[in-house]
Amino acid sequence: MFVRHPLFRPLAALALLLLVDLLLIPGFFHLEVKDGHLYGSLIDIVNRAAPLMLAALGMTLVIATRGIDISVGAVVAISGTVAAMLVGGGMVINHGVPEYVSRVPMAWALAAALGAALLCGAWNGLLVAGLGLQPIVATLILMVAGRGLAQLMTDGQIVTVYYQPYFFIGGGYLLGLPFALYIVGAVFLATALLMRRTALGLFIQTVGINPVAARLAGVRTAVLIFLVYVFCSACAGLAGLMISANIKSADANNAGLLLELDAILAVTLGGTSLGGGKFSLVGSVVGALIIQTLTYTIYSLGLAPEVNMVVKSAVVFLVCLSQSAEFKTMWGRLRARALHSKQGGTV
Amino acid sequence: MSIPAHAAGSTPRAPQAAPVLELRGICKQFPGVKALSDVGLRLFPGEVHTLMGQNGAGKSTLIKVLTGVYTPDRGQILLDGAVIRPASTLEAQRLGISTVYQEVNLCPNLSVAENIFIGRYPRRFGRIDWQAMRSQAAALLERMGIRIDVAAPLARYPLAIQQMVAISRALNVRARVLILDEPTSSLDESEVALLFGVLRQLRADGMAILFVTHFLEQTYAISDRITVMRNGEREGEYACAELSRLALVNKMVGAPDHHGADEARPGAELDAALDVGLLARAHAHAPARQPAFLLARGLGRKGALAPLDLDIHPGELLGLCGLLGSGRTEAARLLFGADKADSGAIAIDGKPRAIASPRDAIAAGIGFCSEDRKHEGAVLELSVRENIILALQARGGLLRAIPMRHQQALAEEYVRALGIKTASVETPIGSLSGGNQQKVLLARWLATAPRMLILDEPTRGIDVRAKQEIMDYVAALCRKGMAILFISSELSEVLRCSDRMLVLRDRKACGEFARGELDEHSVLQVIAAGESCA
Amino acid sequence: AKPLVIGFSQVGAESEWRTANTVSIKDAAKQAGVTLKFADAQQKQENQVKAIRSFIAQKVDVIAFSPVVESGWDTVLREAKAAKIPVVLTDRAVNVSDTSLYVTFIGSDFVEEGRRAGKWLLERAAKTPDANLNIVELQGTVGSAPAIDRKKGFEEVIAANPRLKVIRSQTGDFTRAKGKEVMEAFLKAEGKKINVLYAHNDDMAIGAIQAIEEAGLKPGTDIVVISIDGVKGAFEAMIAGKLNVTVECSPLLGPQLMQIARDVVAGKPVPKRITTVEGVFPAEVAAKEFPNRKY
Amino acid sequence: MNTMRMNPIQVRWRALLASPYFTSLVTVALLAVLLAAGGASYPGFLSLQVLFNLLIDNAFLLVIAVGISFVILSGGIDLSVGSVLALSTMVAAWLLQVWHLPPLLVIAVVLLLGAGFGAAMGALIHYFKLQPFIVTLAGMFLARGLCYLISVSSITITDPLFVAMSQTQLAVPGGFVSPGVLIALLTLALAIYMGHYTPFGRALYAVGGNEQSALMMGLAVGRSKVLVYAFSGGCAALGGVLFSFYMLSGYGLHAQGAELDAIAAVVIGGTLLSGGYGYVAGALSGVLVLGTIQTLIAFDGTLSSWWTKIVIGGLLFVFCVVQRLMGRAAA
Ligand SMILES: Nc1ncnc2c1ncn2[C@@H]1O[C@H](COP(=O)(O)OP(=O)(O)OP(=O)(O)O)[C@@H](O)[C@H]1O
Ligand SMILES: Nc1ncnc2c1ncn2[C@@H]1O[C@H](COP(=O)(O)OP(=O)(O)OP(=O)(O)O)[C@@H](O)[C@H]1O
Ligand SMILES: [Mg+2]
Ligand SMILES: [Mg+2]
Repeated sequence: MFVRHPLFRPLAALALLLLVDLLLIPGFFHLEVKDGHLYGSLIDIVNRAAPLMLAALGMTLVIATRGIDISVGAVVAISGTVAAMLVGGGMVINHGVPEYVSRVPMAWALAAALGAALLCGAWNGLLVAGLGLQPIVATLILMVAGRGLAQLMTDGQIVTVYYQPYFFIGGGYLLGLPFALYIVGAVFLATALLMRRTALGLFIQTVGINPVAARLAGVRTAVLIFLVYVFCSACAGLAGLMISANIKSADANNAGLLLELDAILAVTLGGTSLGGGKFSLVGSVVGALIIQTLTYTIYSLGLAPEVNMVVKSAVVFLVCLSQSAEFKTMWGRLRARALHSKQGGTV
Repeated sequence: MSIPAHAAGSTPRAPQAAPVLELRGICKQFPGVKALSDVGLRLFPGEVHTLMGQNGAGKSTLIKVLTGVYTPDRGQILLDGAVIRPASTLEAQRLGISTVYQEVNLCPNLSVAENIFIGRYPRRFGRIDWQAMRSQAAALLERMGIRIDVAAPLARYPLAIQQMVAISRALNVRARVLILDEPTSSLDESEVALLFGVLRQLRADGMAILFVTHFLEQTYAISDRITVMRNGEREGEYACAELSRLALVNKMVGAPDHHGADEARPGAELDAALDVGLLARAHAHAPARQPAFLLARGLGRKGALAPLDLDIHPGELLGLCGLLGSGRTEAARLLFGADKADSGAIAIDGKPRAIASPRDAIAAGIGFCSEDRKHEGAVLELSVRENIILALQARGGLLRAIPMRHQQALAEEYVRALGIKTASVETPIGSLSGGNQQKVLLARWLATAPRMLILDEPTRGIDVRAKQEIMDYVAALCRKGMAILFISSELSEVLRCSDRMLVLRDRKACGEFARGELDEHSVLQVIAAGESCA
Repeated sequence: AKPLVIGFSQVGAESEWRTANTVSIKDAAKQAGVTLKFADAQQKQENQVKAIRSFIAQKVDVIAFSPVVESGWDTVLREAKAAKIPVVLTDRAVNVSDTSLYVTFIGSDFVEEGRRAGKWLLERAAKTPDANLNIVELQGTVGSAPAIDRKKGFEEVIAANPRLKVIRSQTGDFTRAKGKEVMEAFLKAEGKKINVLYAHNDDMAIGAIQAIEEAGLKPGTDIVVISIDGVKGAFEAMIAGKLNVTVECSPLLGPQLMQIARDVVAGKPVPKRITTVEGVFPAEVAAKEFPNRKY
Repeated sequence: MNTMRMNPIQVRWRALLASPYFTSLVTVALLAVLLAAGGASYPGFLSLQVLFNLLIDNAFLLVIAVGISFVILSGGIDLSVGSVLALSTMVAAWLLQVWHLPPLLVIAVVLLLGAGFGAAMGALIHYFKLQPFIVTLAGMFLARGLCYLISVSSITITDPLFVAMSQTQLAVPGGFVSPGVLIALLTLALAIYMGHYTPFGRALYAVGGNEQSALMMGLAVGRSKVLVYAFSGGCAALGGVLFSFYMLSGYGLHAQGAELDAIAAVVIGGTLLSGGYGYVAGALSGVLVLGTIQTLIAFDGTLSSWWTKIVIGGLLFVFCVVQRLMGRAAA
């Protein structure tokens, strides 16, 4: 029964990966308290995975409606840039002593950044739900232009932030755990509750599985699709804040580059089909953790950078195969045949 | 006279030749459901063999096992006495088994002609000969009485046409065994007659035909022998001529065969026993006519429906009559806002009201059960419960989710009321039998307690017994004040049930008749002549 | 006279360095009264080829570009030559069978940059003659010319001292975020064993410095940090004592490019290789240099 | 009925509007508008050679877009094409420069490798019911990774045949094209034939329209799916060969993001990403649209990097919206 659960396989894959780490990387599970917070590889992994988890949460709902959003990376760049520029400040050297100043109150800056992300989402939503463009082209437009906009704001420079409280979002600790984790947790809980307690989950699935039936049953398909893109961008915006706060700067050129691919990968690894319909938020979070654990493992193993990609792809293939019921039956049949022939041999 | 299955071979009426196709001891288990247990079936060359049984009895599953869609858990399939194990429909086709499945399985994006010919195109210089394909397709359809543009994509045509295309496709194969799973569920009598003509000819050529239907008339019109299934088991195999209708129904539902063997054959008596009486009773005390619930004036859409006037009153059952493609479905869709009307106006309760989308219609208290359950109704991966509450929830809005306990209670209530055969209300609707899916969709609209319900072929694929119960249920609702617009390809059903009838012809209204004004014959005359065209 | 028209195909805008390079060229063109046709290749060689073809079609006077990749330029440069348009390379070299296809190459030498970084480390190591120094390296994008060359030059030089050992080398894609992420993993895996960090650019170094601080170590003291480029952020880090040295790789090629273009059009002979004047800036001079930095 | 009362021109016009290729026609018309706008704004833009350059520079993209078209028509996706292209250039360069194999053999090997790579992914997708997106994404990592295993830096190709293919200019009225253009156009023609006149091509449409139905109709769904990925892999490899003609080098960083360009081209060309609807020929118009946008920007020559991106996005937006609105007006 337990093995049948859709989350069993992603979780098993994650466990397997961690087992490999346990065997190959000394001290991988070592945790210590440093400066009043936990410190160790596992903490790094969840910390780095936080933006990806957020992006994957947003992407899950988009995919559930049979859509796709490839502008996530650009939105990350935009929101990080807006926040960093507004919080920003510069370093002034007064008699050889560096001094840091913030430009506008941080709350404003954060609100502006999230506002920009919401605008991006609304734009995507309008193109997909309003005009009926195919999601991939609709979001391609923002993917290309969005990063350009972010670069335009910064003139292509990396905006360094000097304002300490801002760093808390991406690098701070609360009760010994990374603050980013609390943000992800809050978004996850809010989303999960919304899906459970309101009809949103039901409607999203319906729209993903059979949009015609949904419309005839009186579901507001267009509004729903619009909202889903807005939500996805909002998640990406939050992720952008985290990323820029973590590196204490906004890098419009590189922030969130290809994050959309990782997010989609996380969603699919979590067991949600790109064909829309049934989705699993927990699955996507687990998928994101799988990806980050894998990346971290590659770094920790000391592999040459040339083989990174080969290893990564091999693991993705293996994880997928381990999730395939067909593979299991085929494997079982092969083993049965091997056993059979062995017995045949002894007779 | 019923013949025990095992003895069937020894009766004089059994064909002398060996069976082309034989199934022995077939078992098939789905998670939580034993769909088939130890089922046998024999199919002889040159016969039409009808498979009958209630919704969920296992007919479609048996056919899918037979044609390689499912692999049986146990049992054997023999073709010409040799065991076969088709692993796919492709293989079954190669073995000479051609099939029309219950749900129309065609590709909506391809043209009609291509849907008929895909997989066995006419070729010329090694390439597909589109010209030849189109003309051959047109000729094939013509034989079934259908004249349409075969180069247009299939999606453009209504379900009934799609069903005809699916049948044409199956007929086009050089096969020895032809299997038709409820091919007639949305066809009109004239189409059915044409189809039967073709089937008879094929039978004369020695083809073995396995046929599934819920229409007793059709069963008796064409079949040589009948196999009755009940609850995944074979109840028995009978020669058609020796089984009375009532006995057949009793065997399907598992009632004792107390009427005995000397039951008179004519259908009228059965009709009386089955439904007319009940319905007639339902309408005997029809309440006094109230002011119209919905008034439509000049409602039309270019290319789909000429401007139509229509009014419907609370407590009234209005039937829409017409031939295939006469515009009934279009009229229903316009009323419901599923398509946008480009002329005309609608008033609800005497006040003008814009209905531009299904949401508007639902808000105005209208429900619409579409004829195409696969594409416009069922949300296959979702559970029976979710499918039932969908429209109700959509009307309630996003935030006010119906409490889970209430949802379950509601779903269970309808499962009981409509006799939906399902393992639980949490089963995905996709794993229900066709007829049971249809009941779930009906439940979806009943659950919204609409003031007016549009039923487009609501009993499509529903077995005789359940059909009676459902129509009863609907009639009862109607009596309580619901307005009902009823569309069915079974003319007799419409005639029997409706208080008033609107006849459509060529996408135009051509007459309105009160109950009792018309009989089957005169309706056909109206449709054919179109004299009283408005 | 008609103003000189130069078509310039830039790699993209992937880093601050690159942006400074673009700005320098645009400003210089404006000052020199040259009409500049600028095209951004978004990091794709095929886009650069397209841009060069369009420059040929527009009959510009000089074509200049910073090649994304070294190889694969023969055909399009031949077309330029056939159209009698001189070609000037900036920043990165190309690998063509016939060197007459371009007039000159202005730019830094990545291998040399790597060597300089190595030399600085050698000198530093000389101060503590018997200590073993464990180095971790943050490489640029796998396969990119700066990554390959900076690694090569560095390794070449430090081979002279057997006590210098690269214990980990991983790509940080030239970005802060990746630099930080990879450094975090290095720190967990190697811990206090790390003595030196060599980053192929300043951005990765800045990211890594944050990781070092978060691990409770002092960048610049506990771990010596060496990087390349010399962008403003690096100078800030040096002033704060977190970065030990940055090897300059100057993006300010604009004025030189304009001069060369004029010379070429005027028919004056120009050297085949013009190396930009670049320095090595250790932390000690950072505060003094900072006000002079343009990028 | 209604049509009776319309005059013949109206009838023909309505037939055109209703015809399934109307969207494609819109695309072509918009492309013409785009070119005309360029011609009006920039001197030298409308020379024939500029148009030929569009083909020369995008030949490889056209080939991979053709391959991906089929995959998308069948309801799948192939993200690995850019990487397979890069891998093909790498393998070709390596075999030529390090192993000194004859060039024709090298080309054959590369094409087979590409097709094999695609077929393997197709088999995973079909037999193990894996999602095409994940499988081909992993394939994308794998192919790129393999490039670096061969060599981290680029390998210059000096083989005479490749050099000749690179530098030959086939004269056509108004300018010249490269042999790569001919190969790409031939591939396109072959693909159009396949898509329209062969059972394989039609089976792909059926699978894309409704895989379940295609299976029930007795089509060889599994074989078609494996073959279509093999075809796409083969096209990617051919794209790689063209790319190595074009660049005369093998490199792991070649054609980064080309898969997205190809998918965008196919979708802009009117093919539905969900499968079943569209034409292979749309790939050409899509590629030309993207190429024209880039050429416009190169001719403008004043845009900074970010404005380049913004303008590309803006032009894409205008193009797609106009295409969509006109298409919708017809429906
Ligand atoms: N794919 C499936 N998964 C699980 N259960 C199934 C599946 N297909 C059919 N069943 C179950 O098997 C039983 C038999 O279904 P089947 O479709 O054969 O009925 P049927 O006789 O064709 O009914 P109908 O007249 O309504 O078409 C039903 O209880 C149904 O719920
Ligand atoms: N016998 C026929 N010959 C040609 N076209 C037909 C025929 N029957 C239906 N059509 C097509 O069907 C379409 C109209 O279908 P519509 O949905 O209005 O029919 P309907 O009256 O609801 O009948 P049903 O729902 O039983 O199919 C028209 O577009 C027409 O092309
Ligand atoms: Mg059935
Ligand atoms: Mg109808």
